[in-house]
Amino acid sequence: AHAEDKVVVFAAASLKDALDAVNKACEPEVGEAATISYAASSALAKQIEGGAPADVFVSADLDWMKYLSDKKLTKPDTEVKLLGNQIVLVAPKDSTVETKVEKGFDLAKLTGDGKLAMGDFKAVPAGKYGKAALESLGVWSSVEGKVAQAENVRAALKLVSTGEAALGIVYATDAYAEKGVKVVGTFPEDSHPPIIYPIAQTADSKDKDTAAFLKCVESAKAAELFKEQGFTVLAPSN
Amino acid sequence: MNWLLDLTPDEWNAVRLSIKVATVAMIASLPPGILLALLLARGRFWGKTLLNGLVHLPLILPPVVTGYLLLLTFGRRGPAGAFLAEHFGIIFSFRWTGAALACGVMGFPLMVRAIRLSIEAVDRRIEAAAGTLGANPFWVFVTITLPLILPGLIAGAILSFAKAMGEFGATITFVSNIPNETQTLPSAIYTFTQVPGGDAGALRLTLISIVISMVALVASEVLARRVGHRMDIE
Amino acid sequence: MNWLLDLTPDEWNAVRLSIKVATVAMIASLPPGILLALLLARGRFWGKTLLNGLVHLPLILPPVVTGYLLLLTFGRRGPAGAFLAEHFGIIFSFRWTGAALACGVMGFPLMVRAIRLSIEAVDRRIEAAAGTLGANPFWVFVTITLPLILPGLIAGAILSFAKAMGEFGATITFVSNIPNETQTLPSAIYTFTQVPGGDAGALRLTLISIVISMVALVASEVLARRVGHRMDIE
Amino acid sequence: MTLSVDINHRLGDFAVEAKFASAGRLTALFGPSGSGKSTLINLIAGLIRPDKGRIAVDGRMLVDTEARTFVPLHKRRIGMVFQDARLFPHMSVAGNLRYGRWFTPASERYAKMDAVVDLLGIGHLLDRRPAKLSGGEKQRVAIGRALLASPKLLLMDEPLASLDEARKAEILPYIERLRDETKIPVVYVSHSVAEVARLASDVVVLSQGKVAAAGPTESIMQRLDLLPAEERGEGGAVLDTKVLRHDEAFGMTVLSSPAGEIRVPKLAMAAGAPVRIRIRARDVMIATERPAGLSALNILAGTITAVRPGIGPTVEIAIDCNGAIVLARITEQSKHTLRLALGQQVFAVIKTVSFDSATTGAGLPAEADG
Amino acid sequence: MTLSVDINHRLGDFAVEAKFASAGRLTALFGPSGSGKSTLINLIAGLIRPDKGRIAVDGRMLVDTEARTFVPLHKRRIGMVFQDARLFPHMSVAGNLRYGRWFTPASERYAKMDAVVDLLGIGHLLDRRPAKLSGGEKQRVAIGRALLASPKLLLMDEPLASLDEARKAEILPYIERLRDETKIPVVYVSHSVAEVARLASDVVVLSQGKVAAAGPTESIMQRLDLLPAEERGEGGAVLDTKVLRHDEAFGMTVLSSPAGEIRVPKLAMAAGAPVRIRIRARDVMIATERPAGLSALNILAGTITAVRPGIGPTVEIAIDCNGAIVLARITEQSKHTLRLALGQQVFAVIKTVSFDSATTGAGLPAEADG
Ligand SMILES: Nc1ncnc2c1ncn2[C@@H]1O[C@H](COP(=O)(O)OP(=O)(O)OP(=O)(O)O)[C@@H](O)[C@H]1O
Ligand SMILES: Nc1ncnc2c1ncn2[C@@H]1O[C@H](COP(=O)(O)OP(=O)(O)OP(=O)(O)O)[C@@H](O)[C@H]1O
Ligand SMILES: [Mg+2]
Ligand SMILES: [Mg+2]
Repeated sequence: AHAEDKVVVFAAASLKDALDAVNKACEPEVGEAATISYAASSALAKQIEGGAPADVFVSADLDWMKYLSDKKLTKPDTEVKLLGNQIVLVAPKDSTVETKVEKGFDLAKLTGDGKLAMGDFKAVPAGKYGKAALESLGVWSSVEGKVAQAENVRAALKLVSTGEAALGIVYATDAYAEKGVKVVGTFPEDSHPPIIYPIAQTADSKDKDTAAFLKCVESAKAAELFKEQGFTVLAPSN
Repeated sequence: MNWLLDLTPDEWNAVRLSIKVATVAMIASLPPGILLALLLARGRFWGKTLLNGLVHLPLILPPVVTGYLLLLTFGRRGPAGAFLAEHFGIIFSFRWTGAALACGVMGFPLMVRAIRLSIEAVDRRIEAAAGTLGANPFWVFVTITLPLILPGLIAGAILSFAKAMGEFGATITFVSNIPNETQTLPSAIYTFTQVPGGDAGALRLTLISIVISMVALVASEVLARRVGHRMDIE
Repeated sequence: MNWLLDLTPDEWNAVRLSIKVATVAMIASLPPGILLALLLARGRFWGKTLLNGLVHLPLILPPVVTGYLLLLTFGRRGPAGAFLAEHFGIIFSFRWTGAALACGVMGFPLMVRAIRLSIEAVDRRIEAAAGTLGANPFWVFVTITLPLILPGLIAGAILSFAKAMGEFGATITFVSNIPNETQTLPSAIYTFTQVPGGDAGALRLTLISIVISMVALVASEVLARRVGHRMDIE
Repeated sequence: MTLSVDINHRLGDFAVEAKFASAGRLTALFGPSGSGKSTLINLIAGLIRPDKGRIAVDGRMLVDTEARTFVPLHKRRIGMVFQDARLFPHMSVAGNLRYGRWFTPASERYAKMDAVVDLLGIGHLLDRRPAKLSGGEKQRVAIGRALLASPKLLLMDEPLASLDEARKAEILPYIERLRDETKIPVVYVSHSVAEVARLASDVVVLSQGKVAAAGPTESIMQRLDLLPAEERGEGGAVLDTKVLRHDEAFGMTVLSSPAGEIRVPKLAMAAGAPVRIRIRARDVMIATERPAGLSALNILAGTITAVRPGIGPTVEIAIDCNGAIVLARITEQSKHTLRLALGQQVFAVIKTVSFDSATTGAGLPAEADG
Repeated sequence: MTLSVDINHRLGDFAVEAKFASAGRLTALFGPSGSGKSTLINLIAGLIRPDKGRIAVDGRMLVDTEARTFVPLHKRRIGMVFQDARLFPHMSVAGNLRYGRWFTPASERYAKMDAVVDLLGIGHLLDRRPAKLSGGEKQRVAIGRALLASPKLLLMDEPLASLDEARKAEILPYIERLRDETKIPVVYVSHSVAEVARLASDVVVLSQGKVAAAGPTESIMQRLDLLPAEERGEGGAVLDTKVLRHDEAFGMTVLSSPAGEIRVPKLAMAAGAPVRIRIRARDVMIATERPAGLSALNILAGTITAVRPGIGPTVEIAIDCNGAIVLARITEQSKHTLRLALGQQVFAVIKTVSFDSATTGAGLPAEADG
C-alpha cells in the first residue's frame, strides 16, 4: 500500500517505542496502522514546511510546533499537549556519586574533571530544559565549561553509559531503560519549563482517518501505553 | 545467523529499499559522473574551478545542510521539484526516488574523483592512435577511454554504492524516514538508536548493512581485477 | 562581506578549530593511507578482502554508528583509548584530537581509494627500471612510485580535508560538541539548524565552510596541475 | 600523389621549418635522430596543429592556418605506424588489427585480414594481449593495424627499426606492392639508406628541422654528400631496369638497362616487369681494361664524367654507361695508380651477389615516375 | 667474464630452454623477432624469476632455483638498456642520468657524466622531460642512464635499433672501449649481424626460445647457414689483425694479417694496435689470375678449401690465405665459368672501401680472446 493511503505521522524520534505501541493498538479503530516517520523535530518541521505528505506532527518541544503554527501549517484547533516527561541526572552504573538535585547543589564538584553530558542546549529540547533547570538551581555558571553537548539526548546518554562523561542530564524515559546508567536524581518540576510533546494535524492533511487516529492517540488506551514507557500523559483522556 | 535475519517486515523493507536506493543512485550517477569527470580532467573552460567546487559541495557541507538544500530545491515546493513534477512527472519529495537522489548526490564527489583520476592516467597517445584509425572523438571515448578507465569507473561506482548504504543525514532531512517508502537501513538504524534498548536492533541492521556492502565490495574487486588482468598496461 | 565575517568568538573558534582538525586529520591519515593503499593495490595476502572491507567501513556505516564505535574503542574506557592514554598520554575523548580522529577515520576510505587508484595506474616497468639501477624497493617507492602517484595523493588529501570540513555525525557522537575544544563548523551549523529561525546563522557558517574548502580545493588543483605538467607521461 | 608541405612549427627550442613538394608515390623522410622526422609526420597526420603553414595531399588541403582549415585527425583516412607501437592495451591483437575496419566504409576496404596477418607472421598471436608480445611483434601488429584501416595515405615512422633483416625482407615487398598496386601514397620515415633507396620515389632529407634536400630518389642517392658519412657506403646509382629473361640453369635473372645487361640473382618477376636496382658505389670497382678470370659477372663499359672527392681517402667517380650513370667509390690510391681522368673509357665491375633484397626491388611502373 | 646460463622458463605458450656458457667479454644474443632474446636478458637481469635453472656471472650465482638462490634485481649491479627506453617521466634527462649514481658506492663509479653526455650528444637535452624527446633521443638517454650507474654487468636490449647510422658509428666505439678498457662484461641483444660481428666476442644464436648455436664470433660468423637468409650478405670472415703502418699520402692504414697486408681507410689507431675486420663474403671476388688495372687494392692469394652451396644461385667458397680463412660468395655461374675446384690456387679481391665502420672495429686485445 502506498503511504498516501494511510495516515502519515511525523514524530520526534524519542517517541518511537511508545508511539509504535499505540499505533498498533489503534489499528482497529483507525482501520489501518498509520505510517510513522521518526526524525529530529527540526527536520520534520522543515519537511512539513517543504510540503511533506504528513497528516500529523508530534514534536519533542513546543518551539517547532509553534514554528509551524505560525506559518499556518497546522490546524490550530487540533493542537494538543499530548505528553510530558521529566529530566534526570544520571551517572555511569559503577559511579559512586550521590546527591540530591536541589537549589545550589554542588554539581561542579560532583562532575570533577569529567564532563556533564546533555543534549545541545541551544538546539536539543532535553538540552534546553537541562540548561534552564541548572540555571534556576543556580549551578549553571559553575558547570558551563564542563558541559559536553550531544547531538541528541540519546547520544548524551551513551556518553554517560560508556563512562565517557561523569554525569549527564537526560529524559527519565531514556534513563529507566538504559542499563549502563543509574539515576542520581530527578530535576524538580518547577526548575524548568514543562516538558511537553505537542501533537497537531497538519494544514494540508486530507486523510479522513486522521481524526480517528488523533482521537485514539489521545484515548485512555493510548495513555496506558505511554505511561508504560515512562511518559506522563497531559491530554485529557476521553 | 537466525537472529540476524529475524527481521520485521518494515526492516525487510528497509533492507530492500536500501539496496534499491543504493543501486539506483549508483547507476544514475554514472553518466553524469563520467561526463563531469571528463570535463574536469580534460576541459579547459571558464568556470571550471566553480564546477569543481560545486561537485565537491556535498562532501564539504554537513549532510543535514545538503538535505535541506535538496528539500528547498527538489521538494514539492522547490523550483526544480515543481518543474520536474509538472513537466516530467518526476517526484522526488518523500519518495524513494528522493532517497536515491540524496544518496546519489552525497556519493557524487567520490565517484567523480575516482573516475577523474582514472581519466587523467589514460595515455593520450593511445587515444591519438585510435584517432588516426578513423575513430572520431566519441568513438575514441567509447572504445578506448572508457575501457581503459573501467577500474576507476568500478571504484567510483562502489564508492557511490557504499556511501549510499551509509548515507543518512541528507536522506532523512530531505525525504524523512517513512517506512516502506523512504526508510533506508541507516534511517532505520537511526530510529533504533533513538529509543531505549534499541542497540540490539541497531547492531543487527548495521551488520546486515555491512554484509550487503561487503558483497558489493568483493564483487567490485573481482570485477576490477578481471578488467585489470585483461589489459595489463602494454 | 561584513555580515559574513561578523562572527561571535565561539564561531571564530569553530572556524579555527575546523581548519585545524581538517588539516591534522588529512596529514595524519596520509602515512597510513599510503601504506594501506599500497597493501591493497599490490599486496597478496590472506585477509586482504577483510582489510579492504574494514577500510570502507566508515563509508558504509551511518556516521553515528562510526561515532559510537570510536567511542567504544578510543573512549576513556575503550581498550585502545585506555592503552593510548596510559602508555603515550594520548587522549581523544572530548578533545580536538578526537575530532581529528573521527574526521580522519571518516575520510580514510576516500583517501585510500584515490591513492590506490593512482598506484594501480603506475607503470611497473618504470619501477623495474629503477631496480636495475640499484634502487632497493624502498628507494624505488620513494623516488619513483611516490612522485608518480602525487596527483592521486593530492586528490586523496583534498578529499580527506573536504570530508573533514563537512563531517559531523561521527565527530559529535564521539567527542560531543564542546565550544573551543570539539565544536567544529559542522557542529555549530547543526546547532543552528535545530533552532527555529537559525537558518541565517547556519547559512553564514556554511558559506564560511564553503569558502575555506574552495580555497583548499583550488590550491590542490593548482598543485596537481603543476605536478602533472612536470611529468606528462613519457 | 602530390604532397605539398610548407610549415612552421615550434616545440620548445626546436623549430620545424619545412617547405617541400613531392609528387612521388613513396616519400621518404630521412635524417638523423632529432632532426624532426616524427614531428613532420605528426603534422601531416594531424596529431599536431602547426603554428603556421599549409599541408596538402593530392590537392586536398589538410591544414591551412591562414584559411583556418584543419581537417581533424579521424577524417584524414591515414594509416599511421608510430615509432612506439601504441597498441591498445585492452584489446587482443585481433582486436587491435580489426579496429580500423569499423571506421572504413565497406566499399573502401582493400586490405585483407588474412593476407596481412600472414605477411606479418602474427597469426599465432591473435588472441594475445599487447603486453605479452615481444618488441618486434608489437611493431608488426602496429603495421598490420595501420594497413587494415585501408588508409588513403600511409604514414610510417621507422616501422622496421626493431625488426630483424629476415622480417624486413618479407615486409618490404609488401610495402612496394602497396605502393604500386593500390597506389596508396606513403610517407616513410627511416634512417636507413637501404630502405629509402629501395622504397622511395622521392626523398626529403631533414636536418635540424629544415629541409636539406628534396627530390627524386635517383638524384638524392647520387649525391653522396647529402648522406650521413656512415651511410655513404649504401649510397649509389639507382637504375630503373626491366626483366629481360631468366637464366634457369644458374638461377639468374638478366635485366636490361641502358648501360647494358645486368645479371642479378633470380627474381620472381615476369619478363618485361620493371625492376629498380641500386648499385652501391662501394660495390663498384673500376678496371681500365676488361677484366678476365674474375668472378664478377657484370662489367659495364662507360666514360668517366665526374670525379668528386669522397669522405676520407676516397673519391667518387661517375661513369656514364650509355646514358645511365653508375657511381663508384674507390680509394685515392687506386685513382692514382690507375691514372683515372675525366673522359677516360673504363669498365665498372659489379658482383652479381651484391644485388640482394636490400638493393633490388620491384620497380616503379614507368607512368608513375617523376 | 664467464656467463653461464641453464634455464627453463615458460611464458604462456612460449618456453625458453637455454643452456650455454660464454667466456667472452661481450656476448651477443642474436635471433629473429620473438625468439626469446628479451626474455633471456630479463632473466639475467633478475626481472623475471625462472621456473627452473641456474644463472651465474663470473662465478657469482645469481639464480639457482634448486638452491633457492635469487639475488634481487637491485643487488646485481647491472646496467640495463631496455628495448623501450623506460625513462622516468617525472625526472629531467639529467635526473634520469644521475639516478644510478645514488646507489653506486663512490669508489666504484667509473662512468663520467660529462664524457657520457658528450658521447651520446645529449648535452642540450639535460633539462628536458622525457616526454619531449624524440625516439632516438630517448634511447640515447637510456643508454647513458645505464652506463652512469657504473654497472658491473651491462645488459643491452637492441640499444641502437632506433638510431641512425651516424649515431651508431659514434656509440659503437664507446661500447668497444667499455668492453676493452673497463672490462665490464656486456650482454648485447641485436638482430644486426654487422653489430654482432663488430662487437661480440661470443655469439648465442636463439631460435624459438632455444639455443641454435653458441660460440666465439669468428666461428659463428663463418657459418653463414646460421645467419638468417637476408643477413648472409653481412656474414663472412672475421680476422684479427694489427696496425702495421699508416700511408699518410693516400690516407690509408695497412694492416698485417696472416693472409697478407690489407689496406683499409685510415684508422685512428697506433701502430701495433689490434684491429678486428670483417670481410663480408659478398664483398669478396675471386680471380683465377692476379688482376691488373683494377681499382681493388687488396688481393690475397690462397687455396680453395671448401665450396658450399649458398642460398639462391650462389656458392660460398672458403679460401685459406696462409691460415686465415676468407669467405667469398659468388654465383654458380661464376664458379662454373672460372671452373673453381677444391685445392685450386686463387686470388681473393677485396675493395678497400668495403671496409667501413660497420666492418672495422677495435680488436680484442689478445689475452682476452677465446
Ligand atoms: N607474458 C607473456 N606471455 C606469453 N608469451 C609471451 C609473454 N611475453 C613474451 N611472450 C612471447 O615470448 C616470445 C619471446 O619474447 P621476447 O620478448 O623474448 O622476444 P625477442 O627475441 O626479444 O623479440 P624482439 O626482437 O621482437 O624484441 C615471443 O614470441 C612473445 O610473444
Ligand atoms: N614537446 C617538445 N618540446 C620541445 N622539444 C621537443 C618536443 N618534442 C620533440 N622535441 C624536439 O624536437 C626535435 C625533433 O623531434 P622528432 O621526434 O621529430 O625527431 P626525429 O627526427 O623523429 O628523431 P628520431 O629519429 O630520434 O625519432 C628533437 O630534437 C626533440 O628533442
Ligand atoms: Mg622520431
Ligand atoms: Mg625483444
